[in-house]
Amino acid sequence: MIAPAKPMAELALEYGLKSDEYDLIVRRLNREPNALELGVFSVMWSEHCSYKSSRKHLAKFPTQGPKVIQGPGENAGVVDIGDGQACIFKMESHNHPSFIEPYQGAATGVGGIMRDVFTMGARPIALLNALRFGDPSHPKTKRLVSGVVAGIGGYGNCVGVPTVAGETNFHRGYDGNILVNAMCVGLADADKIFYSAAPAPGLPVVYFGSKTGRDGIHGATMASAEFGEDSDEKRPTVQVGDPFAEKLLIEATLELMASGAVAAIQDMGAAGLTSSSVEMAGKGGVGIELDLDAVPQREEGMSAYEMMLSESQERMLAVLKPGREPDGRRIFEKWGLDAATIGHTTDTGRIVLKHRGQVVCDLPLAPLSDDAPLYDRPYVTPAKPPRLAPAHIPAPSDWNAAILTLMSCPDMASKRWLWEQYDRHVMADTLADSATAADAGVVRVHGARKALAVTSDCTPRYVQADPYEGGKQAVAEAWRNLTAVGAEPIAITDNLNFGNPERPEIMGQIVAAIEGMAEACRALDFPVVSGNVSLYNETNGVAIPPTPTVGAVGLIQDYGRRAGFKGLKAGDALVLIGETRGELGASLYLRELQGREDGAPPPVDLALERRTGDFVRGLIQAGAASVVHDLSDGGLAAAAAEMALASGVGVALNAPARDPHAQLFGEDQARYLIASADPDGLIAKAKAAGLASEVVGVAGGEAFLAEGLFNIALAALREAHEGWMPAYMA
Amino acid sequence: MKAAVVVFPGSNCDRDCAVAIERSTGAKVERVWHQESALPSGLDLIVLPGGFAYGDYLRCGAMASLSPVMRAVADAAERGVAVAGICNGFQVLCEAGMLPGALLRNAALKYVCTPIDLEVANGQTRFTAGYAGRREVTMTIGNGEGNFFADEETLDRLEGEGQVVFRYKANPNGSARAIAGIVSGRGNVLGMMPHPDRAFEEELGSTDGAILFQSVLASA
Amino acid sequence: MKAKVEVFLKPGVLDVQGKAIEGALHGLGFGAVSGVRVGKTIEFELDGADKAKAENEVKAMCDRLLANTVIEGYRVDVG
Amino acid sequence: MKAKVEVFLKPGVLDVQGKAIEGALHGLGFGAVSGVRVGKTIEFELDGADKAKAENEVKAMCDRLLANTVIEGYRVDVG
Ligand SMILES: Nc1ncnc2c1ncn2[C@@H]1O[C@H](COP(=O)(O)OP(=O)(O)O)[C@@H](O)[C@H]1O
Ligand SMILES: [Mg+2]
Repeated sequence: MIAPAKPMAELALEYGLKSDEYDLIVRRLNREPNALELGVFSVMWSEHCSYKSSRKHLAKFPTQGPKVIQGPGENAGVVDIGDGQACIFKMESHNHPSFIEPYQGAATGVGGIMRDVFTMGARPIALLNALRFGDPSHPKTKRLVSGVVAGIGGYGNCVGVPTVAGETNFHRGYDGNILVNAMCVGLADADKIFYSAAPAPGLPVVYFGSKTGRDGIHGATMASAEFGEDSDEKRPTVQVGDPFAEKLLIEATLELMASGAVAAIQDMGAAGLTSSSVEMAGKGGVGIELDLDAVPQREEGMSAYEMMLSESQERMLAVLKPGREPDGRRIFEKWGLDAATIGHTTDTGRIVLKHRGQVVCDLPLAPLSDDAPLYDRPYVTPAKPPRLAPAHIPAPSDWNAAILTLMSCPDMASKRWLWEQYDRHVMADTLADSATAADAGVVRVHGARKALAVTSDCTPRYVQADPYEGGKQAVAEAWRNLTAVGAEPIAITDNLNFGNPERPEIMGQIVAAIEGMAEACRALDFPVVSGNVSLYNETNGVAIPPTPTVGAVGLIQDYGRRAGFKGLKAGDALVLIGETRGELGASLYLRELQGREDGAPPPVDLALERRTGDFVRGLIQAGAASVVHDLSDGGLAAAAAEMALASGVGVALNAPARDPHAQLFGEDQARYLIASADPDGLIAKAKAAGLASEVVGVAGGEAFLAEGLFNIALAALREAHEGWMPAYMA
Repeated sequence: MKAAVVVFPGSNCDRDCAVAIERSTGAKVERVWHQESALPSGLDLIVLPGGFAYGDYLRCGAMASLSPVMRAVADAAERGVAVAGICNGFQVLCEAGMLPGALLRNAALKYVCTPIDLEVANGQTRFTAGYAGRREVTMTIGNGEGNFFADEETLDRLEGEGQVVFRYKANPNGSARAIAGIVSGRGNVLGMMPHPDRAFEEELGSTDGAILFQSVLASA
Repeated sequence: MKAKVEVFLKPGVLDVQGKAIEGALHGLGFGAVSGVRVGKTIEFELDGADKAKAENEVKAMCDRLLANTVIEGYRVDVG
Repeated sequence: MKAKVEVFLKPGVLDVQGKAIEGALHGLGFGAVSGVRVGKTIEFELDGADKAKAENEVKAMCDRLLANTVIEGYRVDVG
């Protein structure tokens, strides 16, 4: 228990503010803040809301482009997809909550990212998730996997948005800090996009959704005697998601928007009512006054502090146009949502909160956002690891075993066990999902011939080895995966997951990864339109592998012209487009078969990447290729094996004359494998485009083989690839 | 031809059902909010769609089965109008007592979403006549509580009277006697866990759902 | 008044959750466990003072909503 | 011996089911109902005769499997 007379400066530290940050607050206000005001500052100036460690470097991302309608800074990014339609998307992390309570943590992560998207007027049409767990043998891993997956499915399935793609890695580097990154993609009319800036003073501020409880208020801030009569009753509680409420909230929000009543709208995400009200008023250049007694409350006796910092889920804040409150009431009643007018906008440029008849907070808005600390944290540029020559890496002694080991290792094994728990088909527009054998998920734009391709990518072992190249590679792989299904890549969202930025070596990873990503985005005309930063992912001073997840969206003009990697037919030649030097540094082969994680990751030649991708996409769009797979983890051998398994036909790869292990397992970038009945024609086209290409194998039979190296019955390969995860989770 | 799709709070396949019926039959489809006490007149088909009505809280379909509109649905069924409950809709029909049995948690305790082969156990119903003697169709399922249960006597009766309409080729959820879909004694109320509303175009992997909607409206 | 309703699966109905929990308990080394059955409790406040009337009301709630008597039985406790 | 475990959400944790059930009961005309909370009961047979030992064992089962102690509490009854 802390004495009520506790100095504010001391409380500030407990709230996570630094003492110079506190001094700044006092200078700006010309007085000491009260405890509630301090809480508001601590939230708005937190890493999560202010991006104080990363903001300087995030500015390096290209965020403009002919198709960008709204870049970073709003709830989600918005891009033009033609015909007066827009695609709205964003990715967000729920790492820490998922580690504490995997089901609810993951579920509320999905719920939160959906709200960011429908807040802008979009109907969510696809979900993705990028998951990183600890080593499978770690005692916590299995329970975390099963909880996270059930939570993602439990929420998305109920709301009725298909989960169509994702990625799942396991590495001991995530033992103490798993990553749960969820992405939502939505569809809206380009002229009906909603923003959060309150446009004028004198407008009603309406709260709707679920009631406010004491969910998710930061533990450290709860011990203070100033707030509580009975501290035990007021312990912070884990946020629980209510997907049923979310479904009603989506329908009610979209209906409210369609009614023309909405002037501005914002979901209540992290730091709920505080950040939503501050942002709506701050961005609009107005003021806001709220009467907290009007807030729908789930529990008795909630303090102003609790209401302002509660992270109860499924809540929205809207500024309505004059006289439109009855529209709101009608709609909220229809959908059975709690709702109340809790205040109005003002012309004061201040946020004023009233509770039980008293003004409990009166702050100028400007310092809350404009004066948020901006750090130029010291960093050390990571050293570049050496390139590894094939000759310095042993070839497998038993090739059959090597292939089986690789195809059944946790990162490579089929994730059917998890994605079968996701409804991938609801909305009846899914053309490609996790089960389809395609490099990206594909969902139709409802009622049209066009479709959106979506993917999420990052190869943490590359980023760990060389954050700059790894950052480049994450963007390039996302671009490549969209291309491989025949989509025109449009833009990305990102989720930068790192350790403690106050450590110069971690800050060095952040800076280098951002710079690498930015370079790739520029070279590929692939702007960043939204994103999220998750720092301090470390336990006992050991940080996670740096993991800048890239979520990307592309457009397919005619879904009749698209590709997947199923459909290989006996007699088809496998043509490899791109150059293979045999890059084994930081490769899956090196880690899984040699137990090493050293070396430089494969460099990405962005100009070559672009030329190669444009060529492949052109083939697909012209109807000249429909069975296409990009090469990534595990190189040519893995890609060919996946094509064989998906198609149910064997593949005989040519045994390379030199360094077969480097040729077959090397992870050189900018490569695609295409099935062709006319390989000579295809190779001639590639040559004309100035690209390397060669026939690397032929489809047929019932085995995956390379003469003199390995020969594995397809059934055995399938058993290895499909078997790992169910056996592990059993 | 005219069809209605009931919308409960938490339904999430109502649009899918409406689109599937429109595209496969050209019928006009109205969506009816669960609070309505009357249905549009002249209906040939009423669909209770999939989803998570009331969040599937308490028991799947329990709260939805008490919605005002369900009285009108039961009356229409009495008059012989075709009623199809798909997935969550099947659960609602069982909870409403319009079909026998109940749907329990899947045996593996997990939600499962997968394409699945079905045996057409009775091709003579107004829902399956369009399969014209085909014994096997493909659709997808997506459910966490699709494990059909009824006591032995009821199961014997269902089988004896030809009320079992669809059976799983490979039982995905532990359903008694691999039952995937049943009809009422009069044959005009269908409940099924697989989704015909996700199988109405080649791009979706199957058109067997379209045939189901076509045959029920052809019989009208 | 406080009301408490316990809902449980009827004896003939396979309790898949109970079975799974039993398996998991055995897996954790709790081998002495058998016959696991999982049920639900629904607790709430009820206005009014007449206990007998309240009990009837809660029973009506069970029959109409809280239990599915095809597969479930229930016990009511009001007080 | 018979063991009975009751698992319930800790106070303050949102009970999504309770909220929906309460709404449905009101809709059915049971307006006198408030504060609906839903819990789970797990009942089973336990070999052995030492009651105190059994109680400890069941508590261990709760902590390890039957309850999610981040959001749930439990009561154990052995006899
Ligand atoms: N967490 C997940 N959720 C949904 N789908 C997943 C998840 N993890 C993996 N998948 C699916 O498994 C397949 C293989 O994933 P991955 O190897 O990461 O693909 P790629 O190499 O093309 O990026 C993809 O279809 C992907 O969408
Ligand atoms: Mg790929």
